[in-house]
Amino acid sequence: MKMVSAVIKHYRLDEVRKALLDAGVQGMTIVDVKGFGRQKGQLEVYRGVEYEVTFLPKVKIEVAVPDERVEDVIDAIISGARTGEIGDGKIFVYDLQDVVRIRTGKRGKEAI
Amino acid sequence: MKMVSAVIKHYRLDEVRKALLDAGVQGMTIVDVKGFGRQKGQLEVYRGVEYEVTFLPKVKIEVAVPDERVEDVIDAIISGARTGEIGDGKIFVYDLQDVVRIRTGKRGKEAI
Amino acid sequence: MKMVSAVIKHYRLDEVRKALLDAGVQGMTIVDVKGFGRQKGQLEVYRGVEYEVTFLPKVKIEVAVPDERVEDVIDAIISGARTGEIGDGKIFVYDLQDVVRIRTGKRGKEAI
Amino acid sequence: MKGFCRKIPALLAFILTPSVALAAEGRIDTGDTTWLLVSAALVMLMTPGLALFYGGMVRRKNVLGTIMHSFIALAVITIQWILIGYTLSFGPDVNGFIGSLAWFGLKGVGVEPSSYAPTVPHLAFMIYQAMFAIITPALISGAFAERMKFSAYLLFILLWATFVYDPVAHWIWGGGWLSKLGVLDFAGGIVVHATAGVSALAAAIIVGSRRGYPEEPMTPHNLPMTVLGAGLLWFGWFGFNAGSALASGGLATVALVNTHTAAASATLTWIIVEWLRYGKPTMFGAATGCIAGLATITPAAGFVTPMSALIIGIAAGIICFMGLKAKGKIGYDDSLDAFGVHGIGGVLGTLSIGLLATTAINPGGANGILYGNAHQMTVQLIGAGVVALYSLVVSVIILKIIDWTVGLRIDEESEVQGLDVTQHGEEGYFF
Amino acid sequence: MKGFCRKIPALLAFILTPSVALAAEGRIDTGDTTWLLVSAALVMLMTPGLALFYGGMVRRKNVLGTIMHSFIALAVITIQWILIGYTLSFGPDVNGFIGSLAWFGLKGVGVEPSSYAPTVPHLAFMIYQAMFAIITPALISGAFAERMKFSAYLLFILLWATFVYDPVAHWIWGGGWLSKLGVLDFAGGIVVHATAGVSALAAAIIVGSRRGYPEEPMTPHNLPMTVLGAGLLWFGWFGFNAGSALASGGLATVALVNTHTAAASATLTWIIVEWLRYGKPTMFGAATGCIAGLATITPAAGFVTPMSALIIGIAAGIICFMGLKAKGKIGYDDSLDAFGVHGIGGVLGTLSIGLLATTAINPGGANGILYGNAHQMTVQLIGAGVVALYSLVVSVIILKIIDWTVGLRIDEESEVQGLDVTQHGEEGYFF
Amino acid sequence: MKGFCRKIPALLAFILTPSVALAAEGRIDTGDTTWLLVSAALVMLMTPGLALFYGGMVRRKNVLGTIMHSFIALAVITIQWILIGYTLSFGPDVNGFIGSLAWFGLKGVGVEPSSYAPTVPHLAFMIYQAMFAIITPALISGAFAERMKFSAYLLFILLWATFVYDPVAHWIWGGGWLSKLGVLDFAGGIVVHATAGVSALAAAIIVGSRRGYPEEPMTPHNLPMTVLGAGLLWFGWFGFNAGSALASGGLATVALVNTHTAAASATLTWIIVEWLRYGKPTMFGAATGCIAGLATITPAAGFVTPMSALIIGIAAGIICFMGLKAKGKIGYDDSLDAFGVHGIGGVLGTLSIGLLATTAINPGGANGILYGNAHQMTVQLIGAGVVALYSLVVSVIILKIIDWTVGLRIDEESEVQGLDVTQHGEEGYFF
Ligand SMILES: Nc1ncnc2c1ncn2[C@@H]1O[C@H](COP(=O)(O)OP(=O)(O)O)[C@@H](O)[C@H]1O
Ligand SMILES: Nc1ncnc2c1ncn2[C@@H]1O[C@H](COP(=O)(O)OP(=O)(O)O)[C@@H](O)[C@H]1O
Ligand SMILES: Nc1ncnc2c1ncn2[C@@H]1O[C@H](COP(=O)(O)OP(=O)(O)O)[C@@H](O)[C@H]1O
Repeated sequence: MKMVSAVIKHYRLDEVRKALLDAGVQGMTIVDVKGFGRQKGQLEVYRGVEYEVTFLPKVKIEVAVPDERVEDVIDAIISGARTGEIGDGKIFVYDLQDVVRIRTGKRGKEAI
Repeated sequence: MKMVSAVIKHYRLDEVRKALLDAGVQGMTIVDVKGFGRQKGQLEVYRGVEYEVTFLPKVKIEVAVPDERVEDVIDAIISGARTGEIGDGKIFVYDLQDVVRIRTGKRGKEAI
Repeated sequence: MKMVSAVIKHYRLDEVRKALLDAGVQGMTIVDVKGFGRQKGQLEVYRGVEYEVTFLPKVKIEVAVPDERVEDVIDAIISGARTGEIGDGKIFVYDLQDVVRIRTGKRGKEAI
Repeated sequence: MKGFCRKIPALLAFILTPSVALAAEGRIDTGDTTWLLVSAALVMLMTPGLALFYGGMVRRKNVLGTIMHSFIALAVITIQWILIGYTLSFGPDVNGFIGSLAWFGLKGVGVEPSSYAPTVPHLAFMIYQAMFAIITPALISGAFAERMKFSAYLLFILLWATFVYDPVAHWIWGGGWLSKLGVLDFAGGIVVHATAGVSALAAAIIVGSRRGYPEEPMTPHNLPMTVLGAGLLWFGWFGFNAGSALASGGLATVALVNTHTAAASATLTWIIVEWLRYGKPTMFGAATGCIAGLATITPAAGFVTPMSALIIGIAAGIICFMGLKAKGKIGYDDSLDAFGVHGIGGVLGTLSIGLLATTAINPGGANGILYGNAHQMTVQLIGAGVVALYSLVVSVIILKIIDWTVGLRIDEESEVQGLDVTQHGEEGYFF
Repeated sequence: MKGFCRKIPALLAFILTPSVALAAEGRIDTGDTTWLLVSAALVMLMTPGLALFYGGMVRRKNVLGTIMHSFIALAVITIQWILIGYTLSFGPDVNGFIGSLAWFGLKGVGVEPSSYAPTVPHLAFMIYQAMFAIITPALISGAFAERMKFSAYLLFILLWATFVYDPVAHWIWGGGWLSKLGVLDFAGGIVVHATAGVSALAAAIIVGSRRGYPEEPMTPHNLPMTVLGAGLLWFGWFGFNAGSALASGGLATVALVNTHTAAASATLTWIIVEWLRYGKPTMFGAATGCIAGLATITPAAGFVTPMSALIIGIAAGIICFMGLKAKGKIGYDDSLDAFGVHGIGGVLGTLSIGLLATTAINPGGANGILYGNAHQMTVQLIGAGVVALYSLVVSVIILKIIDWTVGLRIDEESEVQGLDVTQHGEEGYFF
Repeated sequence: MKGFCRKIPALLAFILTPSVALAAEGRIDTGDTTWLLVSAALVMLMTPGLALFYGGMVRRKNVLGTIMHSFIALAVITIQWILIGYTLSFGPDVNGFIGSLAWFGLKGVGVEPSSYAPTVPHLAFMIYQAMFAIITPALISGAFAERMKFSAYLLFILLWATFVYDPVAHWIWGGGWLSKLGVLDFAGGIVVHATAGVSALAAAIIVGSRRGYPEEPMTPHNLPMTVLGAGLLWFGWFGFNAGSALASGGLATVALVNTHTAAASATLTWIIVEWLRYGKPTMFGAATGCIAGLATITPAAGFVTPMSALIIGIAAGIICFMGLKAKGKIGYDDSLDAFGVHGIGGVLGTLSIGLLATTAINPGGANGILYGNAHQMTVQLIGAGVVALYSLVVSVIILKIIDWTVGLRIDEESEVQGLDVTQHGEEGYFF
């Protein structure tokens, strides 16, 4: 199993969620994050004091999937998140050693 | 070493924390997340406009453990988080390549 | 590729960010977390009711790097985050199976 | 339906008949009227203030439901008051127990001054009193915060206003039997705070503790919001207490000075007690202390000297603080301390009159023990005791009836999810 | 430059000449003056209240930009008003259409009472009216929240105040042609709410929908903030409506009672309708309902009985609720329902005068249909209709001109990032 | 102990003796009294307003500690004022330097009007002035936000109120030597803002910069809270300035109009300057600008024409903006700009009297340079200069003494963790 994690723009979340549902994903977890990369932050001035705000608000999605679904999920995320502009974000794929469904105690693929 | 990560209900956090302490865990990190899975969100109506709120608030726990403690930790989380109702959450286990304690610079198992 | 993740004190973030930039890192993601370890929380009393606040606010940094840069990045984080006091935090290193840049679709090392 | 249609003309006639007439404004004093209208506005603001005061104390998932408890009282009780509450409370006396229905729907309540306040329009007195009737049941809501069914709450405040507040207001302010006995209550130590506080205690016990109480931490989710609420309450309380002079001038001034003084000394006392007891003075404690001081000075504001007010504030700080600890010991979950602050403060203030009142401040009042008159203390004890008992009994009956019919509490799963989502289908924050 | 320098002495002379003189205060009533000054303060507070009311409803990234829309109106319109707005609205009448420039820069406006309010200083009347002129354009800002260029907004409110608000205020309150026709508007159902509401509709359509509307969820980011705003608005509205009696006493009292009553009944009605329609009563609905009730009673507050106010509130709750649904059906994005609440409420209230007004409440008013006078309804219809049309046409012209010159909207990328960062270079929260 | 017990009867006698008597209310004007009571309430609200204004500007971890600085002043200074502050400031004059202790504990301060305000109860004047004494030290707290020990803070405000505020209030308002010299200060440009501002500068330097200043970003954690605070301050400032007429009527009206006008023009000026200087107008700038305008018009509000007020506001916007930049250049950490806004604004407004005052507005005032009287400017310069110097010296002494005894600052680790947890053992938000 793999954990596919993606940092995307907030306003693309809804599209990405729909694309993932269409791709058959049945659950996901999101968290508000901040980040920078190619896309830089902006200068903000508070009462004449200038602060460089380096980090832009983003949202991180995490989807656990069986190995064979990884490519579909990546495609779904790209299709939902891409605007072609800088700051569209990144996808990171991790190996998952195990998954446990707390309610049932079931493990592995069927717990996803 | 492994990173055991679990998405659980907020109000179980205290039980889970206690169970983990009892299981000998000495540290953990938590973060507020939102998620959906079997448990669906609800319809919310703001001034007559209906929004489907898909994501429910959850909390994610991360506990780094030596390989041999993984099962104990999983058991502890389940014992603290299970209510038997839908939405109890999931545990994800990742492989950890290395751990570093910043204060001392120590690495590996003893840094956990 | 590796994902280097570090839980540090909020007020060290700026130093760590600078150290990472100096080390050539071109992007990172941060998220507010809470944690405990050696450093314990404090007792807080609200209207005479005592609550033990176990979790202290921390910030988690995630930096994806090619394998050969891992040590540099760890050193940079340590140099920025260490105060020598308890609660300085920890670094966790995960293996990254893949990285995708959403905007271009590019994958692997060059997508970082 | 037919019958109803036939009644429409009569209904229309009733609604349209202007009970209000603009004649003979001669006796109306513009300064006094302005003071009472401003005071009404100030007391009105206390209810949103209370909403925020309470709203900040609960967990995030219950913020809107808690705010709603206060806010909706503005709607429900206003209408109850205009239709029947005012006439039950202040209408022509029936055997000292209740006002008659003569002023149903404000019939006969116009701009002519009333005997209650001879220099302001009767309607001004009516609306000023309305604001008291509104905030009183809202105070109770702190006792069962985070777990009450919304429909049950609506029913509760409607019945409570009608069967507890209105009679008690009549007994003490509407020319009823307790006022004839000589019970003094300048701005509502008995009528507002004791009734609400004692009923809150009953409600906390009958509704039961919150799920997870007291093991699970239930820290306030937004204390700055609570402080804002406290600030608005303090501000509005000037209208509450000094407005109760029902005219501008010396008495209103004394009441305002006493109000501010007691709030200040209770605030300081509270944080000192906290400091000694727990090692740290808290902002939450300061906010709590000021409300305790304000509630406690309320009945006495127009009867005592400013130096006595200072002492009443100190007593409020110490005794309400101890009162709050009681719930931990006895084990009921008065979640936001409606009894601990308002019940205890209201009774304490009522008794302080028996000790510290002086006719030099208010010739219409009485002297207390320290001014050589032990009798007043007896009277105050009777007043507070009777009303506390009455509020307790009637509240228990009302709560039990609601519990047997619609049910008082939300179910466990809803409590876990919170009032906002389950009772109102909305969330406080999207951050 | 030379020319300008030569003008400085004249300018100085103008600025320094005290139009204000302290003579002959004999006729000034201290109670009335206090009431008007307090009312001015209360109405002033409504603008920060509106800022929070609206600010809580938008997405987090637009909170400061939205608050700014209201806040900056305090600055811009105050200055416009003092220089030209007041004289255009209330200065000596020119053909029933506009005030002359005789009182430019408050020339001749001093502490002597004016004919508008014979017992208070003229300047008190002036500043009280200023607060109305300020909040009216701010109300419109709800229609195009989350997407308007800040520079365009500044231009818009300046032009709108001058070309819509000032003339209409003159027509109805400044002795202009509609007042001669007998149109009644106690506190601004036409002058404030209808003008703002209709212009809001025009603006929502011309500016266009928000990016992603209506698919993307755009839930309010901070409803407790919105409730706080509603509370401050309700409080301030006592000054708005009861202050419009321009004196303390019976009429002010009736207006205050009516205001509170209608707010309460609209609030309750709103949540009942929601409950029936969607299964749950919401806090957001209660807050919306009270504002609908307050806007609707505004024109009628000094002309009807409290029981009529109760009914007007109920009507407001039902009809504004339905009005809000319209935007979904028709498809424009009046983001914070400035038209749905203020436009519909203002017109509804204006017409309610034609139905329910009675000279028994206000001999200076008129009777409505139910009191045997059908004529007043015609007059009210004309008043509301003419002003609605005028506001619509002039607003469209102003908006189009701005769009062609500086442009109304921020670009797509800015809209995604939010007003706060792109228009003001700052963020609301660092949590 | 024995000795103390023997003293109890005397103490009791003191506390119980009603200094207040209700006789001879003949001269009391209800309209004026209402105005002063309302103004007192408005000024009281400014302190919670300031708490939020400052509270929003700090980092999240210090929100409660910062709010507490203002809130606790309500408690501490009220008691100080009632016991000794009022008599030191306004009691019978001793050599032009200080009030005698004759009115200790409000002895002899009753409902009879005083010479300060001949148409309102003496106690009303007393409590109105109390609100000024409360907010002044709270203003200073902005200078050392996020790093002051709470015990040190309590000590500081107590000493500062007694040794700086009370004497200076006496010199200028209590019949002291500066008032005899002819120094004019309508509502506290010198007494409130200059004293607080200059002391703030001293405190910022002596307490030292915040850890990490200026490299580490220290952005405001909740700007909507700051705007709410600014709104409440603006609202309350009507009581502050117009209430200082000490009676309703023309002068109060002019002061209110001037207050509003200067706030508006300073707000607009500030964002224009920002726009030109940094490319973007900010909400934080607008909120800062209005406070600068309000502080600056304070001393002049009852002496100048509205058009002069407009100009004073513009000057405030420009000069306070420049003043804020000073700290960056000079390098002290006046964290929330207590000196930059209040110190500079207070002095600027004080001098503006010397330029723009006219006896046509206030026959009890004087003419300024532009009305042909250069002398007043000299007097104003002396007044501001002497008080600034006095405040500076005494503040330095007080701060140094506290530093040597209990210590001014929290330790480094506490500063990192924040005031809330370390000083008060609580947290602002649990989101
Ligand atoms: N090396 C990295 N490690 C972790 N997160 C990263 C890294 N690079 C980028 N990110 C995350 O991805 C987001 C988008 O990256 P960015 O470079 O701005 O866009 P793009 O990939 O479209 O060029 C960043 O805001 C950051 O949160
Ligand atoms: N495939 C998944 N990937 C990532 N997170 C998931 C996934 N499925 C579920 N989750 C997380 O687990 C939480 C609980 O899952 P849910 O299916 O509702 O409960 P249960 O496991 O008890 O049936 C979700 O809210 C979500 O945060
Ligand atoms: N076993 C663990 N698993 C996950 N996170 C941990 C673990 N131990 C510590 N942490 C995180 O690291 C932070 C710092 O750890 P702590 O032990 O307090 O400091 P130090 O490493 O300097 O002794 C904690 O607050 C927690 O967020």
